[in-house]
Amino acid sequence: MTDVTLTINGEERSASVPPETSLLRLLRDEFYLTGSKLGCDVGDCGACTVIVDGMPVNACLMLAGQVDGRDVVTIEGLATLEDLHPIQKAFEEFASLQCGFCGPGVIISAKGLLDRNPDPTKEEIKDALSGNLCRCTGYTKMIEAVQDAARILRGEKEAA
Amino acid sequence: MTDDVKVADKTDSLTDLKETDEDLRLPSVVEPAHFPVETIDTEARHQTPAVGQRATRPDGRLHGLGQTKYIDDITFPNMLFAKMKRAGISSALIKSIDTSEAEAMPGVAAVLTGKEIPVNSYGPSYQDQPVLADERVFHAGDPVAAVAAVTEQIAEEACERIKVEYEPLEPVYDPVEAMKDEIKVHPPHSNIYATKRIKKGDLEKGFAEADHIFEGVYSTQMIEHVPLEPHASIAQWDPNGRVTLWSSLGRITLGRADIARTLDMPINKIRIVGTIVGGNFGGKNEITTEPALALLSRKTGRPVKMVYTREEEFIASTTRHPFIMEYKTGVTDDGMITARKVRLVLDGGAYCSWSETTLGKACILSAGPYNIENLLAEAYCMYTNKTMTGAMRGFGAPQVCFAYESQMDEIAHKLGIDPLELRMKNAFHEGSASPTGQVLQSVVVKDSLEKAAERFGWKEDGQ
Amino acid sequence: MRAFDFVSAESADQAVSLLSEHGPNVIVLAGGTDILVDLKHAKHDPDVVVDITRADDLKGIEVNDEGLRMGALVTHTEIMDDPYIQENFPALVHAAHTIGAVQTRNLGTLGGNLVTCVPSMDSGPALMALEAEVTVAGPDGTRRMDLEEFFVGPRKTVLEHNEVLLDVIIPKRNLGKPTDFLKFGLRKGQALALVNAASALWVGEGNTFKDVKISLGAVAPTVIRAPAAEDFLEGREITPENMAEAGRLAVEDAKPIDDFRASASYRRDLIAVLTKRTLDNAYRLAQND
Amino acid sequence: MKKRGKGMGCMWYPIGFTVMANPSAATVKVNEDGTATLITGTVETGQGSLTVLGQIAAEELGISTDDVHVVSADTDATPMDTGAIASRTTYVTGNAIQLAAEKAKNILFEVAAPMLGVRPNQLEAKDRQIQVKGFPQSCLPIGEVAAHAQNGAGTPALGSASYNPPTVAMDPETGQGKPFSTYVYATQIAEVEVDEETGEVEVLRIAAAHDCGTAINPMLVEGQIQGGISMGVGMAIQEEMLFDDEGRQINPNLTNYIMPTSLDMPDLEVDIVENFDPTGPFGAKGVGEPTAVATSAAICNAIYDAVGARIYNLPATAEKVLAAIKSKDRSDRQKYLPAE
Repeated sequence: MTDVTLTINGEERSASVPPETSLLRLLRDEFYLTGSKLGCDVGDCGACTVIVDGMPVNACLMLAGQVDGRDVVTIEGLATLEDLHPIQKAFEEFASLQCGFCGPGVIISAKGLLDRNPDPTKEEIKDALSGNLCRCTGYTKMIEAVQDAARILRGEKEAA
Repeated sequence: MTDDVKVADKTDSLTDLKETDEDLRLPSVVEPAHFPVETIDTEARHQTPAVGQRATRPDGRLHGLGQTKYIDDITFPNMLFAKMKRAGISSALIKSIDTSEAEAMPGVAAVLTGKEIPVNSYGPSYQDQPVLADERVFHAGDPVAAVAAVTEQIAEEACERIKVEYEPLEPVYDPVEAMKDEIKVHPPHSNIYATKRIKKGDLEKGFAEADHIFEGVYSTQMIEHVPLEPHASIAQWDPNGRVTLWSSLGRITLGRADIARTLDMPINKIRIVGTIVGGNFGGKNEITTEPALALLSRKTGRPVKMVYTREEEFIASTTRHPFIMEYKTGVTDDGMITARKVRLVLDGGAYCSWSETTLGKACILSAGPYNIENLLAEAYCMYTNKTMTGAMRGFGAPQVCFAYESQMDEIAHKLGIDPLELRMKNAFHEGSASPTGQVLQSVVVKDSLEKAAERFGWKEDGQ
Repeated sequence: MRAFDFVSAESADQAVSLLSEHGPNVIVLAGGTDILVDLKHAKHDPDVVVDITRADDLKGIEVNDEGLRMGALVTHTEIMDDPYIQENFPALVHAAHTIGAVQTRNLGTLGGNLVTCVPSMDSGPALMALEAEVTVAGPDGTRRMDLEEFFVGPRKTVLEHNEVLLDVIIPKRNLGKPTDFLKFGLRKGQALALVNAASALWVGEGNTFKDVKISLGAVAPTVIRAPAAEDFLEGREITPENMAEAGRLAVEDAKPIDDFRASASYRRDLIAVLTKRTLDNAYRLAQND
Repeated sequence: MKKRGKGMGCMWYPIGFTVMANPSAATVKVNEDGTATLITGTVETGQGSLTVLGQIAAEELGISTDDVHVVSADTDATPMDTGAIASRTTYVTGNAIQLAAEKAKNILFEVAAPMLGVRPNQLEAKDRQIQVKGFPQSCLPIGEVAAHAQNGAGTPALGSASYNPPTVAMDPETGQGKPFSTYVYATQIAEVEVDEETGEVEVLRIAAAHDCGTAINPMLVEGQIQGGISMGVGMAIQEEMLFDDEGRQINPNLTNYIMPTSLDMPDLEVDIVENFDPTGPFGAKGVGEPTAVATSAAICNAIYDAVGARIYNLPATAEKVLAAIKSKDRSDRQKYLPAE
């Protein structure tokens, strides 16, 4: 078994898992953080996107052993007990999600973008979301929501 | 050099596993997730009148938080995981299935084959699809056995150890070839398993009135729904002989009847719980693994979950019908359609599924939203040894629309009439009679043409 | 995934000794964007997976006496974000940007892309056009070679089971050499290349082609150079006609195949077009300097 | 090198099953405080149907969307529903819900009438009140009426109903009949840019005008249209399941089955055509499937407009478009049907 200790959403967590356990399985099966979804398991769909050391990655493409000692943020780490994250709020207001299965991954990708680039162009948003396949929405309302959340995060617009 | 490196233990091989949780690589830690208790609501949800409001979705908030529980997010104590062995051969007789090696594997709780299924066939129109193929394989994605084990990994390896002996049969893949009925997919039945015909007016007279005749053959491809959530179900058989299925099925009432039929059980002993489905588009409108999971749960006394892999989503679920479409249309010099003749051939794949519905809708819609007095539309659906086709967003309409609207465009260009104007001339109006003679109400084809043209700026750059 | 052992290396040396110790049925894991997929599809069944993502000596981008050195573990995102590369090698930025999507570019490494050695790799052509060299470390020390020598065939490099790729170096003489890379895929996002091409050139006296290097991907068992096209251009005047002719000659240098993504014939059309366009773009870059 | 073109696709599409019965049943309960619970056997498959159905129940009861909680999709507890198929949920399930809510509302009217000193048919439910038509000052909060209905009159306000779209069987020879209760209509117009040397098609923008009768929730209707168009774009230029000579799929994965990413989507300009269908709940019809119908035709017609090449065989991949540009004839129509 592989022993891992890592920070997930700000809290230290440990587990002992088979070496072939992916980060996605670690999150879902060991920590019951099921917000990260398994859609293809090979890095095509982006439904499992999480942030590792500040960068959005496919959790299905990392082994648990690789994240030992690292910092992981999942969709469950965005909202506080008091409030939604501005991106989550915008996605709700714009009805950016339909079936919602791709949603956690998309929102994490959007967070990864806005953390690094607070004022992205529409093309940059499209680029940032191109690793997240969505079959329901045509992406349009997602892009609008990311633009809106960016305005709120930049302080140009009051949160609803 | 390597002394200070921690090397993880590897259990030698799965065959040597002991039946302990650690050796079977089971999860050990449970942690709760967080969610916000206070959020701000959007106004539209609280306003009256309710209709017409841009109200937000309560499920939308859960989606964004990662709190929506799709089937794969649901876990029960002692739950087993199922996998299915797929044929990989498109047409064959099954001579034998040897499951002994799989059954002997540590961690394997049960193996199921088609012979154990009370009524091994299902389908919304014709019951031509086996839950698990037992005598014959009709397409390469057919399942031939199912395994329930303590982990997916073990179930998968057990599937590899199931030995199936096949006697290959000659397959047919091309729907036009299949029309000849020389190689039958479901003998003794004809490959042409559904036909439809719409006839209106006098076709010969209509073509005689035309100044121009346009003919074309159009074809479309096989398409997968690609819901982001793969098909998933959990079955739990209880001591009262009832079974509960948590399923990504999009039509639970009719699905329950299908399951009752395959299990030969009263309907009231079956409960289906639908959660939020992670994308359907017509692809989750019939049962798939549910009867097999129910029986695996009965065999083991434990809840059994199965989630399709992305590959199974392609090879073992329904798809959009490829169409071959022959169009012949008569038009006057000023662009009025006088007659249209349509022949459609649908590649129906290995099983009927929703093909009959697709065929019917395609045939009815095939002339387009236009007033055509003289019309003949004929459609045929063919069995082939390919992945089954079924319901998909539009039931044949996108295919015929590609054909009729491509031909409208050819007519417009040939006659030098603006494509918008050509459509406006021929489009249905309130009270138009449809190809089936139905008087149409709330018809706004022309409004949609004008509105889209205005929004696009169709007339702005000259044409 | 089948069961395997997992072990992490903290340095290139340690990686080499771990590989020697556990070999030969071992697999080196870096970005994992290809390896994990193969493991899940049981294309590999290794006894041990050696994770090298903690080996800091395989990281970093720097300009030194030899030229531009990029550690094997440099991610595609790091290449895109590097100010020096942005300034001097927009083709490398573009090539990195065409790989997968953000998530895979954050994980995937330059070394991994080269070592996996699929013919359609996106990192190869621009580097090869820039005459990049690679350093390989093994139990007996390091060796240096041209990128072309490193590639052996589809999914096969010169690496032995106990060797790792250390770094990639663009030689000093080519720093800032005008280079362009173009990729043609089946869609705009997350595309695999049907054909990709790169051209690097200097403008010689009298507006002529000088030291032209053309490289093509996905049109032969490995990424290749296009010598016939290069030889034709060398010393000739820079004209659209000559660029188009080089495109035609590049087709002869390639051996594209028919597969479900595209026919060989269509790939040949693309080779001609992409070669011509990369030459044209590289020339424009040269003019802007 | 790159040429632009525009093309349109126009379509009609029916709501519900072809002739075959496809009923829905529903139960609406008004709680003692005037909120309501809707019980339906349909399944939320992403469209937002539960929100829309809640809006229909709310409208009939004169309360807000948030006042209605929707219980769905449990065969032990929820009534029969044909399910999320055939663009039927808003229309068929919606009609059943409106009828069920009306029954519950009539109980409230019966209870409120003597309280307000009028006849039940003089009442209407509006803005969370039961009020006298034409004299809104005379009113009672719906919660007060509901509480009294349950705890005073002993007639809790609930209603159950079902709906099946009326059809007429089709003649087997001629197909004449009324296979569907109603249809929707739409037009999509695409602008594309085609690279003449590679055949690559970039869809730049699509304007779409869709009829769905009354848009119960315009925001969700827009979402359906945008999503349907993305499927249409895939069908038009990218997606295809491929098989080898032995009937096995070649590309059963998302690496090689090419569907649109965010970078492949054009700008979308969506309009909802104003309409009212008297047979639908509050004039609504449906919108799910029709959104994916006209896109591929519009795109291929735009390709023709740009480069004069007609695509007869989807998808219009770059390779096919280049071949069509080179030949500019109908040589790609390889598949003819055998003579009758």
